Amino acid sequence: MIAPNFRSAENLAPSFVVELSHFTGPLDLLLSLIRDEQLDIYDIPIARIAEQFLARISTLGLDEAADYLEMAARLLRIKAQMLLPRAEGEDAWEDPRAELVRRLLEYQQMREVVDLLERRGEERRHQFPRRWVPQAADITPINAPLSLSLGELLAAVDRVLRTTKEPTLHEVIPRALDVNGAMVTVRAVLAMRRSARWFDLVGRDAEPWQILSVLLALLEMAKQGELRIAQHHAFASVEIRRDAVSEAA
Amino acid sequence: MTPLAKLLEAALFAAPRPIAMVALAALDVESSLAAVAAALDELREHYDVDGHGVELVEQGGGWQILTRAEFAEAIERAQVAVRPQRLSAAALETLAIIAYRQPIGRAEIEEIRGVAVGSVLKSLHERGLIDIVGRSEGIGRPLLYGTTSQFLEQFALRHLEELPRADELAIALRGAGNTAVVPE
Amino acid sequence: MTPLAKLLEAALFAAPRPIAMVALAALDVESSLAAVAAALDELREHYDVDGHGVELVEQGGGWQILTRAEFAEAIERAQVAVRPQRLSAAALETLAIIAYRQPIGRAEIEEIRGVAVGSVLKSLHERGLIDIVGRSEGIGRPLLYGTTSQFLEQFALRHLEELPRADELAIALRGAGNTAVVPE
Repeated sequence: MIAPNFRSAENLAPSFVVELSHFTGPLDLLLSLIRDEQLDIYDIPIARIAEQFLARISTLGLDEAADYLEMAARLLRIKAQMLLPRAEGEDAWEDPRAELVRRLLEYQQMREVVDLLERRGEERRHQFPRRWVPQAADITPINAPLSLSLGELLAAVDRVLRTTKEPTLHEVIPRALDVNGAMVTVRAVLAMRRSARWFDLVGRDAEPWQILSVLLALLEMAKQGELRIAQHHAFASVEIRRDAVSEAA
Repeated sequence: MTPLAKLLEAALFAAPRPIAMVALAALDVESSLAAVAAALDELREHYDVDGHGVELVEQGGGWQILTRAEFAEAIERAQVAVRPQRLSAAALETLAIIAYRQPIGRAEIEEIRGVAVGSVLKSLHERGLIDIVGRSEGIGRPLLYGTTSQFLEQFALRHLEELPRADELAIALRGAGNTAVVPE
Repeated sequence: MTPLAKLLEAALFAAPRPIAMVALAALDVESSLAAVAAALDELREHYDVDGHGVELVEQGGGWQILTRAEFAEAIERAQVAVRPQRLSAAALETLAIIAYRQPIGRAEIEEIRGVAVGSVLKSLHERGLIDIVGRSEGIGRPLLYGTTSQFLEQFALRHLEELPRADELAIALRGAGNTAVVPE
């Protein structure tokens, strides 16, 4: 079973599929596991919880998200530390889980504030302020204090960067396109299969120059009648076929 | 209504954001702060007793007239005004941490939340809910963030002290397992 | 007031512009145009008889609640008295460019911003945020601008190197994934 999110259980789809946004982070997921299992946060069975954490992030497809992996590694490290023989004199022993417990408690406290903010914010969303406001006269005494924060200045920098086409702002790594090479690849794929899709030709982690090369190759080959490009409906993946005519020829 | 209450009403109707007490007092140099407070009470009572579509509230560091919640749906349905978008859970978490720990740097927020918060900070900043309030003295002198008056306004808070103190927050975590988590 | 009059008051308060009669009627499907007209009369009379700081007026093809003219002057005076100076977006952007690119000439700023910046430069100079720091070696030896010590004071910075660096800005203002580069 998927743990209901603390906040929006009613939004949960009944299916096993859970969006990444369902948990706000590894601590959220960890707390949800602890609650599901009705565990005492001060005495977490770390081996079991580490195992469940790993299983869950793999189910949720979060096992490539750095934040979750870091937590998984942390849990495994604590698990290993728990297995170390304790030194003589128990009082010298520090529970390897202590730091995790502290963080969970802190996170927990913050979630309480989130609940409060969410409640109040939702109430406030039901009240509208005045929208029509008379045009204020633009006369401000020059000796009035200047209201200007660092945040405003930085926001202005951001606006400038976003709206400017400043050639010196971009670092261009020259990389020649390889259209001929891409044409060879496309021909090779179409020699084996009658049709292919875009991602058969371009790896999902392709560099921009590779993508451009394949694109130009396809356009060139289509122009020369070597292949046909079709998209059967909007946003469908593009189908690339050997051209029947050139094939017959 | 008294002339001062009328003047305050006129001013509050002309402002999209809360007006601070001192600014309200500046409307009429003859009136004391006490007189302004009394006139605000008069206005609030008038709205409540007479049955108006709006009410007077104190929040966000000042006074503001808002429509009553019961009319929100009709107003939105008729597309007279739109409600602001809800914040994501990630944004709320980040905001909660900043509200309690301000001034606070990015690294410290990430330590508490356990995830990167760069883009969330940007969107909170764009919505005017947080601002950069300075730089830490620490290594690299990181930027420090704090909440704004708009934050108070959007969450109907009069001031930050209205949030429960850290020690007032229930840490109902010790003991029985099923009390370990936030109440639903 | 009747429930319909209250609803109309709330909607008129929250609306950014005058609302036409038909749009007002859309607020409550149960109510006829005649009922809406009666409720508007009720609201107008309430404002007039009870002595309010606002009034209901029909203008610009619709209905609107406006501050009574007799209070407008006092409100404006008070607003001016407490209003802190704010820089316009154009001034802020120009200041940002000068801060990160100084010393910089007017032509270069205009090239980046795509508009003339003469008057903006003048007002930034009047406010003491920028100053002329030299002349370029280029044709016509144009004036070069830079920020002042008052600029640093405004942001509580000790020296210019404390302005966020390019990589910090990327983190503070953009999503972690973006890699915007601030001009050196």
